[in-house]
Amino acid sequence: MALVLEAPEVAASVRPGQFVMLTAARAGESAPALPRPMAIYSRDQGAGTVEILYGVVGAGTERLRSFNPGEQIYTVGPLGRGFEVAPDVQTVLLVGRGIGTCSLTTVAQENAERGRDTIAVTSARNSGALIGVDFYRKHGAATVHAVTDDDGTSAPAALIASLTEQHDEKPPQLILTCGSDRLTRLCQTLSERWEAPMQVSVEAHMACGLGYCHGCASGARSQGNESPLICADGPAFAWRILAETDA
Amino acid sequence: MALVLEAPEVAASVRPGQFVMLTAARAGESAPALPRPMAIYSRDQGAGTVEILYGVVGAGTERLRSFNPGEQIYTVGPLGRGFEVAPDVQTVLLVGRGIGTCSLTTVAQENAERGRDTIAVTSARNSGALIGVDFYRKHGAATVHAVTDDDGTSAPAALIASLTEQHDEKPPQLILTCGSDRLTRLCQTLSERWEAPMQVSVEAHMACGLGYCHGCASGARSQGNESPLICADGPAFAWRILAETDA
Amino acid sequence: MHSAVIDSRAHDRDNGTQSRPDLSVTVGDLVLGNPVMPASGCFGPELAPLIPFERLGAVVTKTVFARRRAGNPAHRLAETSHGMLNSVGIPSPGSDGFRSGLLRRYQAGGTHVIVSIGGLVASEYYEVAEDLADEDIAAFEINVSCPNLEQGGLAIGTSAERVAEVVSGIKELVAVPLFVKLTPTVSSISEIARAAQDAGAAALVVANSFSGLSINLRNRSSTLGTGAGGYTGPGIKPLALKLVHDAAAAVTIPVIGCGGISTAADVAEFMIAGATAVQIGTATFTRPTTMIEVIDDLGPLCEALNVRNISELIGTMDNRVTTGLSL
Amino acid sequence: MHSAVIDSRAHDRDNGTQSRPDLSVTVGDLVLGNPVMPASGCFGPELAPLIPFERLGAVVTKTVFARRRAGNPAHRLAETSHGMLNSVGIPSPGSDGFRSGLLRRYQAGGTHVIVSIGGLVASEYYEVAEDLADEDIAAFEINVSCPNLEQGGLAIGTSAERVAEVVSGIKELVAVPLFVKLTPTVSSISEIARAAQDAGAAALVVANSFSGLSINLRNRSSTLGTGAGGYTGPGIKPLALKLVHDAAAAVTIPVIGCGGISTAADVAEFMIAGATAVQIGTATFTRPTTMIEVIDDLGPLCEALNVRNISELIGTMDNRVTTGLSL
Ligand SMILES: Cc1cc2nc3c(=O)[nH]c(=O)nc-3n(C[C@H](O)[C@H](O)[C@H](O)COP(=O)(O)OP(=O)(O)OC[C@H]3O[C@@H](n4cnc5c(N)ncnc54)[C@H](O)[C@@H]3O)c2cc1C
Ligand SMILES: Cc1cc2nc3c(=O)[nH]c(=O)nc-3n(C[C@H](O)[C@H](O)[C@H](O)COP(=O)(O)OP(=O)(O)OC[C@H]3O[C@@H](n4cnc5c(N)ncnc54)[C@H](O)[C@@H]3O)c2cc1C
Ligand SMILES: Cc1cc2nc3c(=O)[nH]c(=O)nc-3n(C[C@H](O)[C@H](O)[C@H](O)COP(=O)(O)O)c2cc1C
Ligand SMILES: Cc1cc2nc3c(=O)[nH]c(=O)nc-3n(C[C@H](O)[C@H](O)[C@H](O)COP(=O)(O)O)c2cc1C
Ligand code: FES
Ligand code: FES
Repeated sequence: MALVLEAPEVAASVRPGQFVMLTAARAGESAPALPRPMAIYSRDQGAGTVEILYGVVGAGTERLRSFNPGEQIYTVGPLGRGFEVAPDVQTVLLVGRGIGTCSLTTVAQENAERGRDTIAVTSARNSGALIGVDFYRKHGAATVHAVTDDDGTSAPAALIASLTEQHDEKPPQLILTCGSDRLTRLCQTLSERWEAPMQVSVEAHMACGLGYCHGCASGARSQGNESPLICADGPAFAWRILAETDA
Repeated sequence: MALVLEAPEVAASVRPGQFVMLTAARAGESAPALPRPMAIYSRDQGAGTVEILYGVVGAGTERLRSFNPGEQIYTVGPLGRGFEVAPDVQTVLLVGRGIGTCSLTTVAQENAERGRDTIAVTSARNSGALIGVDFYRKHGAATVHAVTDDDGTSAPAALIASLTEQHDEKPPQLILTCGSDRLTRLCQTLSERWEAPMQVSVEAHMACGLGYCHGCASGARSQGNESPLICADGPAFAWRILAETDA
Repeated sequence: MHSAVIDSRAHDRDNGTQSRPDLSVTVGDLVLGNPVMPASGCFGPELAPLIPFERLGAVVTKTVFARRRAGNPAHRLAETSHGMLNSVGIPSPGSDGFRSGLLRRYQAGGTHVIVSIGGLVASEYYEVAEDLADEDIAAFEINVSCPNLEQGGLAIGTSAERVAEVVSGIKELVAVPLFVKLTPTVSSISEIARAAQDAGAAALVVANSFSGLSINLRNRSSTLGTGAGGYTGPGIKPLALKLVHDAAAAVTIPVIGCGGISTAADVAEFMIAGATAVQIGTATFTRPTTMIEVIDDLGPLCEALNVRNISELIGTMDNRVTTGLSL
Repeated sequence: MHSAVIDSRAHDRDNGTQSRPDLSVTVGDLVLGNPVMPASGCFGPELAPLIPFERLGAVVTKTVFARRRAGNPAHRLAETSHGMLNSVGIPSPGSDGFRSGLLRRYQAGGTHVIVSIGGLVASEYYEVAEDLADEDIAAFEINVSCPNLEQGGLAIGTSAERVAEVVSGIKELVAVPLFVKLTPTVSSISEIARAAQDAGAAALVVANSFSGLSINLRNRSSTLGTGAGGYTGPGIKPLALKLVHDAAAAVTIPVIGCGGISTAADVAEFMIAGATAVQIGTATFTRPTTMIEVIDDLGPLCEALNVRNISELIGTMDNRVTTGLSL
């Protein structure tokens, strides 16, 4: 499902990897109580719009689906810290799985604008569930690896083989991933192999999205210290930080 | 607002003054928690349908309005004890106010079927809110008094004057009323004047409509004895019973 | 009365599968065909035209007092956005009136009859229990949430000592198994649950309605005739589930869950939290056939949850903290 | 951070009427511009781009502990059909970290700052109160619902004696007015309310979140990392309203209502039940501008209810039984 929001301020200022909080309850309604964090799939600064893709999973997205064109939807954003692309990066590898790809697509959009190259991997259960293939192509991705469970191409061994074969010669300088623990581990392998830093966008249940409710942290990092807030310190993290946290 | 329900069993068996419980929550929903009692405005035994009229007041009727033609609505009925018309009654006076008129209209329908005469009073704030005028005429009412607050005709003094003037000569043998305490008192005066028994249909907040939740009773009648259950012992009561209860 | 349910849901279920999951559960000495029974006060023989009683795990009567009671003034019911409030006040025909009237109609239903009993003083509980002890009754459900006149109106159920006193008092007098329906508004349900068990309860029902209030802004009065009332329905489910979990963890006797249940998934949640069976109240008002629909849905749900016997769910809540790789 | 609220509701209200109802209320020595303030833990300086803080009656900080705390493992949040559950576990920067960081940002907001304080043992309450006593703070809100290590994890707020002890202990040490935020899961809120008043509380906040549970059927575990959590939001409104009514009837100090409030009508209900002011928690998550919208709606609501000063509503609930002629 897709929502195109007329949101000029968001479209103008959103950085790749940031998100918005969408309130699925209409004015006057009190349920669903919590707004839903949603990545920006694409933005059109000229038109002042941003596009959100979502899969219908539970009460929140079920409700989102009921919104009609022209209706107002309570939206706060852009929020969070997005991906950081150092000035000297020329090629970025994007590795997304399922709906997680939505956090990566605006990186390709920005790459195109800034003359950087994109290598994209989009993975899904089957070809019908693949997200972003056309979008990546349209936004100038040098290579798009569309892999699925159905044809076996998404299996880590197969995928790593084809990625190393194609890109070992001229590897990317940055790896960004979202949507799958298995792919995160695969990216870690590639990150070590290519000595390319890696960033991961992670999900968490959120209430405020702004950093005051402390609902999105995963607990303690070290004695008495709270782990990072996914909404405000992330959702994009350098892999190193994550690894420390995962204790 | 009107709802026409395809409900052959209800249409075949409902007696004037009975009601149904309509569940405004759709299957799988838990709110509104309580079903709503609704009078049968008219029935068409041939078509197997009954018609319900309602005013949008709160959450329940707000929700009823959202049902679309063809949708199923959870309905239990017919319920309660309706009006009792003794065999020797030839003329019935029906006195309804606002939506309360909906409890009386099927009496006129039955009167027409059984060759009894109907005198109808329908009262409302203004002419736009009047209910049943055409219905009563169509179902052979001898006289239809349509009275409103706007033109002053609904004022008890004015109404009693015009009713006694027109019907003192050949008064009705039964008076049925619903929808207004003021009209109930007016009917009481007429009942005494004409020595015609009187029945009132009363409302109460209901949960079961069947007689087991005891939610619709008004409290104690005499020491230790519960007052009648509106849903099962009524909603139509002989005026005498009500007067006793009102302690 | 003729009753027509204009809704296909209750009727066109698939009941023709081969080896269906076993829905039976055991509460003390009682074997129930399935874990679903009505909550006291939210059910009556008047439902017979709509519900095949023999399909229910058991039926539970409205609370019976020794003496006749008229109940509270109107309004006795109010809807809230997430449930309802009631201040019915437990009108009762008294034990004599109950025995000769309603009890016979419950007994005709073809399933276990659990009789809820109450009292305004401890001795009234003993009286009603003795009055009905020789009847064909599967269990007494002791409603300890009645306002107690000896305690300034506070329910017996708010004190472990008084619960123990009333339960053991009844136990001395009658041989009928005793279920104790606990009061939810307490600081520690575990303490009261243990007290009831130690006093001889065969099972616990957790819990009763919660004390709530709603106000009509126009006349600045309670929407109920008596001020506050019992809050029930979906809004209390998370509260009741927590109480069930805590009570079940505190005792070895079976716990019957009650509060906000309206679906088969709710039943599974309560059983996983520790309940052996459940009671459904408010949801029967919303749709009188709810209990039957829930029972129909339990089989497929067991299959989806991979259990052959529904009793395999009881008390299997896993409290391990789940942390994934991505934090 | 750039924030865009794409919803006209918060902006295009009519604010240009002539003699508007007076929304101010007095809580102890504190005069609030209007009765609306955030609930602890459901608000932060991070909201500044979305909410003009100076329009709030006051701001309330998340509970501060004397020492740094990390909080609970994930998941810390779960939605229910009528509200939410949280087990955030009150992470805290400790009083030093708070003073040098968050406190300054709250103080920049231009309205009263109420600092919520907590502790795992009684002495921690004393410590944090003393640490912050010299700051420019309108009041301390004592959160007595923290699990107390000296009482086997049971909250201080469940015992009148322990509440009295902690409140009078703090009172001896600091001059800052003390609000006491009561725990809802008690048999008699009146008793605890009186104990807090007698120990020197300037006002009460009624109440905190309710203990609740929800279960994920797929893995049979709590939807929260720690098992049970605090149930908040619209589903608890009838419960909180009843507690406010009872607490206000038991004391002479002001009561601040809290629990499930999301509209101006809710505010009026709580004030009629006895509250002098209110706190809004979960509804701020649903729509961050809720408090401002509610404040905007209070004027017109006062007019509809025929009061010139909103304080005329306080404690005016009419408990007379309403019986009409037709029964
Ligand atoms: C930074 C970020 C970006 C996201 N971007 C997208 C996107 O572009 N498209 C999309 O479809 N989804 C996205 N999600 C997940 C989205 O917020 C929903 O939670 C998810 O779609 C679940 O659907 P639901 O709300 O209908 O589920 P429900 O069952 O209604 O959710 C119940 C509760 O669990 C929480 N929850 C459930 N699943 C998740 C999850 N995976 N992540 C976080 N919270 C969850 C919900 O927020 C809610 O509080 C994103 C999440 C985060 C944190
Ligand atoms: C026997 C009987 C017949 C009725 N027939 C009709 C009819 O034909 N058309 C019609 O529009 N209404 C009828 N009503 C009233 C109807 O049941 C609704 O309660 C009323 O329309 C209020 O609307 P609501 O449910 O949207 O109000 P809400 O504000 O949603 O109601 C809240 C609660 O109050 C109860 N309640 C509110 N007003 C009344 C009332 N006047 N009577 C009983 N309960 C009430 C509701 O049942 C519900 O429990 C009848 C009531 C009874 C008892
Ligand atoms: C109208 C009504 C009447 C009730 N009467 C009784 C009663 O007589 N005895 C009792 O123990 N509980 C009584 N209850 C409480 C229910 O048995 C049940 O504990 C409560 O409603 C919670 O379950 P629910 O959320 O499924 O309704 C009554 C509840 C309602 C709504
Ligand atoms: C995420 C979250 C965090 C909370 N943190 C605190 C806290 O630190 N201290 C406290 O006293 N109450 C805390 N509360 C409880 C709220 O202050 C409030 O009492 C409760 O949410 C009920 O109000 P509501 O229904 O308007 O949310 C918290 C509630 C939530 C939902
Ligand atoms: S979602 Fe509230 S702090 Fe992150
Ligand atoms: S509505 Fe249940 S007894 Fe009348």
